[in-house]
Amino acid sequence: MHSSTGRPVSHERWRLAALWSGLLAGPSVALMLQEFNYVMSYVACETRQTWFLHVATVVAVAIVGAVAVFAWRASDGHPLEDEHPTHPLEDETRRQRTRWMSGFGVALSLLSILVILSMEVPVIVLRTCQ
Amino acid sequence: MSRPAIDVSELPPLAFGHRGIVWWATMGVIAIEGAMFVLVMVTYLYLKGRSPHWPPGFFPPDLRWGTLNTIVLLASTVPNQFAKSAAEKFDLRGARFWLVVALAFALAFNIIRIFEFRTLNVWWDSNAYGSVTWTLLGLHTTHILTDFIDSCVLAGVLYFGPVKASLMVDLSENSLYWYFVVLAWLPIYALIYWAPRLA
Amino acid sequence: MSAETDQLAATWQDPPGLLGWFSAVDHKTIGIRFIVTAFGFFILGGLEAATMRLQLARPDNGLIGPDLYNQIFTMHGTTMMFLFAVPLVLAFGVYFVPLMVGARAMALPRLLAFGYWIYLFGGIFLYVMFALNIGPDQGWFSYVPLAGPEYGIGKRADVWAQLITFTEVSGLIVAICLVTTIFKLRAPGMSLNRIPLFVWSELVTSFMVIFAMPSVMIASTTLILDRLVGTHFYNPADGGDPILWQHLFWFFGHPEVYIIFLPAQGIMSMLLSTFSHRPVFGHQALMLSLTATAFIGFGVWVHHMFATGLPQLGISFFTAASIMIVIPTGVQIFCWIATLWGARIRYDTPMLYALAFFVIFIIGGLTGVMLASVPLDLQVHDTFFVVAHLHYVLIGGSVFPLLGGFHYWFPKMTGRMLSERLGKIAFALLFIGFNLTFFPQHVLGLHGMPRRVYTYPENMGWGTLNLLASTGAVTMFIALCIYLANVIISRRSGAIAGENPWDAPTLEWTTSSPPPAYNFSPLPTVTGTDPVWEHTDEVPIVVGVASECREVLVTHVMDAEPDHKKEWPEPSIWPLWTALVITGLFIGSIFTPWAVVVGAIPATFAMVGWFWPKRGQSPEALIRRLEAGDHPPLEQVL
Amino acid sequence: MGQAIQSALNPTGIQAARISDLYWLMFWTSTVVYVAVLIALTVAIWRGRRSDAGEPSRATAAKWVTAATAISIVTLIGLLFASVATGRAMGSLSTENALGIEVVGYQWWWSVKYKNPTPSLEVTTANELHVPVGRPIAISLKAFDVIHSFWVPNLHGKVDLIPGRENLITLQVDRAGVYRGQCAEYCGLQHAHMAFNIIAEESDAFERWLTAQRTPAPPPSSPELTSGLAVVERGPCQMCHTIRGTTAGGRFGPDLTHVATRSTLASGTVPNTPDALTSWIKDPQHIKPGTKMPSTGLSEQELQALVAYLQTLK
Repeated sequence: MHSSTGRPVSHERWRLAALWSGLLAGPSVALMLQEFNYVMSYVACETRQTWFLHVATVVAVAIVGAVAVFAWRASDGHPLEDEHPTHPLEDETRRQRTRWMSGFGVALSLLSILVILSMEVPVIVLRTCQ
Repeated sequence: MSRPAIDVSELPPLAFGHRGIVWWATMGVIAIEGAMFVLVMVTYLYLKGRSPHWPPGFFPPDLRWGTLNTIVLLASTVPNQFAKSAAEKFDLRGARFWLVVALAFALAFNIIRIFEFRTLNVWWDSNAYGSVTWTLLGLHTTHILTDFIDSCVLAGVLYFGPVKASLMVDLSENSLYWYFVVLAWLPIYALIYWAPRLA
Repeated sequence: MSAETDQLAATWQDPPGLLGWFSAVDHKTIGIRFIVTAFGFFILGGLEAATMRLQLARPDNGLIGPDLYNQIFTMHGTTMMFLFAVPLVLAFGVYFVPLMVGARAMALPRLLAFGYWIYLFGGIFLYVMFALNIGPDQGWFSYVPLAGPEYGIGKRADVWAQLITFTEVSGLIVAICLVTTIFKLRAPGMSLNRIPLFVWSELVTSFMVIFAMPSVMIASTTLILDRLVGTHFYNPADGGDPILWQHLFWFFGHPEVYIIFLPAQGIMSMLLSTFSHRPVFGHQALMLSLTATAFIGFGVWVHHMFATGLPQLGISFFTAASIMIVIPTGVQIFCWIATLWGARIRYDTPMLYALAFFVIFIIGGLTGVMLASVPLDLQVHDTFFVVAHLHYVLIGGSVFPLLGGFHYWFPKMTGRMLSERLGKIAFALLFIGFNLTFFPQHVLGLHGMPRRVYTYPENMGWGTLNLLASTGAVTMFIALCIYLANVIISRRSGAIAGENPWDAPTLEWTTSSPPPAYNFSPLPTVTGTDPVWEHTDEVPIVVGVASECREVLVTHVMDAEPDHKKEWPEPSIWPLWTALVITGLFIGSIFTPWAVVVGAIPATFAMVGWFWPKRGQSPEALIRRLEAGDHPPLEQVL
Repeated sequence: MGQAIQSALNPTGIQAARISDLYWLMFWTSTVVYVAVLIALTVAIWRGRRSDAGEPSRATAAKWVTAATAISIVTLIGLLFASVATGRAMGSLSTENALGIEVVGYQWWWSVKYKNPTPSLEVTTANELHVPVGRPIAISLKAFDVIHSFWVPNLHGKVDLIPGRENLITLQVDRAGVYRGQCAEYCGLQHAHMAFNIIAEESDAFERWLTAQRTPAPPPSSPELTSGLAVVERGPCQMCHTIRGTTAGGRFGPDLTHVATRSTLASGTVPNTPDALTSWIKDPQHIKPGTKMPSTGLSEQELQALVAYLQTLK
């Protein structure tokens, strides 16, 4: 399936992936980090070390940050022309929706980064076994 | 009638995959059941984490039947795939043939499952390890049985009617659900059969 | 046009007669049933609350003994959570989502009908058991081992566990129907970004249901297994752990709060926008807030378990998430204030409920921050402070908007307006009564009064504030009676509403009140978030959907371009039969595990009856047709 | 609120004081936020009454919403820090030289054991803790049947007693006095009547008390008291209760060796007076419906002798 603009479909797939991961990845990573931290807090107490918790935070921020950039960049470029043109307003609709998803992804990722960083606070302040 | 209009009279009456309604309903069920599988698996790991020995005081389940069943289940995806693509090509003859083959696999799987239960080497009321192992296997069996019955009904309709072309969508999504049950089995298999050995 | 609407009405109407009544699949019919049933349980739960408040009105009171009191507070919590709040927030979705997205019907209508029957039967089952003095008495949270085989005597805990199964099955089904409807049946042009906020809130709520409720299903199932067949999930003597229960329960239990809360936020946006007659400020920010809350809502459950002695570092991650979840809620409130800024507001009753939200809910939100803190929670956890907090959140944050929403949508559902006079009296009494009831409970909790006590000694000095709270409860009760009277009176003799009595912006107000069985004719398209306010005449309509059979336009997920037209299921009695059989299975399984095996046989038959096609052609005929190429071209279908 | 002997807002120990400080910080922050939001709402509505007030531009509104959000984020992170820092401070109470006590929760009473490396010096009592002022106390918490929660608001937050687990609460009393605690986790029928007292006294008074508790029950000194003891030893009492120095060694009910020194009966349900004791033994189900203590069906004479004997257990 090729679009009439000649833009390869694979590019379009990437854009879709970027937009959807913007919607889903940030908070999912934050939640996964939380479960990881929770489980590893037992290890932290046993070994009296917390470096892996810091590393996890950095990795999580990096992933979500990358997703944010990814989503941000998906907002530019022109949408595909419709395969079944039935609606005169569809082009504008698509453009708006793409921008919206992109902005949504960026904002949600930023909020997720905030949540991730907030979970660093106890690691810094608390002792390993309390 | 001066308002502009979008004429949809030429649109097709059905669609496969994520364009269709049935696909979304199936995905909804898969999400729910998937969450349940994950939660029972987490429960397994939680209880394992609280026990100094695993399995506590029992031999691990015998590998033989479980592994055989894993192979049967993986092999069953082949007839399911044929059934799915036949359905999507509106090849009703092919679809029902492959559905019956898939059913044969499912039946074999269910029979072997009985042996699996018998070689778990623990009862559900022995201790928490037994409870969660039985529940995990039981939950998966329920899904296999449900989908088996579901497929039987579908086969019955395909052979005895009345039928409509939209049935092909149901058939296609039925295979999708089967893939889910197969995929879900792999981590469950790893937990039931290998977690007690590696611990 | 008229011939077409007649035809449409004939096609889409639920069948007549008693059998027809039981076969109904119209989402509006089912929605009303859900709403009425949920309010019915609200009355029962309210009566239970009133009884508790009477018992606590003075110290050492002997009105009801501990056994009945414990059953009543368990019934109150269980009823309000599982039989009132969740069904009601989803019920509004069932009725209004298809209308707000401009669809002709709801997706999976028979499944929806089944979901209703299961909910109804589950609720009846609980109350019959309660009447037989087998009502659950271990709290709506059912902690083991108190609810376990050793200490949960009789069948009481089993009744609770099976009620959970009923309501979760129902909730999950409705969630699937809503998600599918919202993703696939939106009017052309309603791309994701133009989804009305109430619909969006129902969407994220449905996803929360899908991922949260399995947890309590697993919890209640394993509980019943422990009780019935001797498994040891929660028995510490044999490798089980009572804390496991708390994890599973609260992994559901806290998202549950947001399941109740988020749709009410959707209603808030609708109300504020309509009565200030402006598009809501920050549509995207509000969607974002709903979504973020739904996600983070899955990362806060351990804050119910701070006192269990888990390591402080581990539980503090949940403090962090519980505090951060305030941000999206804050953004919502700021956007709403910006919406109201300088607007010409009409103070009709629904708007009063919306404004009361700010006054009440924000207190609940702020005490929520306190509860998120581990040290502070250790003091106030399981005290009346928490009782106050949760009622400020759930009543202020959810029930007030829901009651306002009911006021707002009543004309759409019935064609008649509710009385403004009675409505405002009820509102004022409810507002005063609510604060009178629950504000003192903050103080009581800080001064050491624990929850779930059936009485307290006089020398503790808790008497005055408790009496005040009980007075407030009576006031609330009177207020709700007036509200109910208003509904009954106005249903018969209220002013005729017309299509759009509030001049509201969303699609449900473009069809008649009450809407016809087919919802819209012609089917609408949209170009923005507030279609009524956006030059309706230039926006195209949809033509070419059949009126002589149940044909529904299915659209794409993201931009809602028309995709195909699917034939919709006819009304059917089979969902009812299936629900009856499954009800028998669930109830029987309390007494013997064999009920599951035996019950599975009629259940299978019922489902075969349900799914077996009633019309069509013989397989051989279809094969001939298909081989002759008489099917939609493949490139259109795939 | 009475004498505030069960109040989180009247802290008399360092742990409760820290929590109380955090509470007031959050309380005042919340008050400011609440007032600010309601003022903003009022102004928003008020402006609509003026005819010249139009809709603010999207940009202006967005600016204000962003600013409010930023302030919220900063405030919330500040509160998060305050909360976690309080948690850290509370964990810093040293348990060296701490008094070790073990509390076991039963439906619906508390067993209290003063630990000692020498088993014969251990002391078991019920529903009443005596503690020295100014010395850390480490209480290990266990449950016999269902989950309970140990809570003395004047001294600390609550910690659960969970079957199959052992929890620890460390606290310190800084002001002598009698404080009341109560089970805070719903534990069945008589959850409402599962209270206890903590009596904080200077350390020499505490040591005197502890020494006295170590002695076995005094032998009966009159025929009536002897028959009272006989009721204990031959009747149903000894199946559940222990009285050190007698043959009564039951484990399911409170230790009664020094029951007469305690101020309440039935876990804080009634004051410990001879009359209350009599009616409690006669018909416990009337005073505390559902209690595990059965009605014993003693004759009036036996009852009198028993109560007289129990009064001597000082």
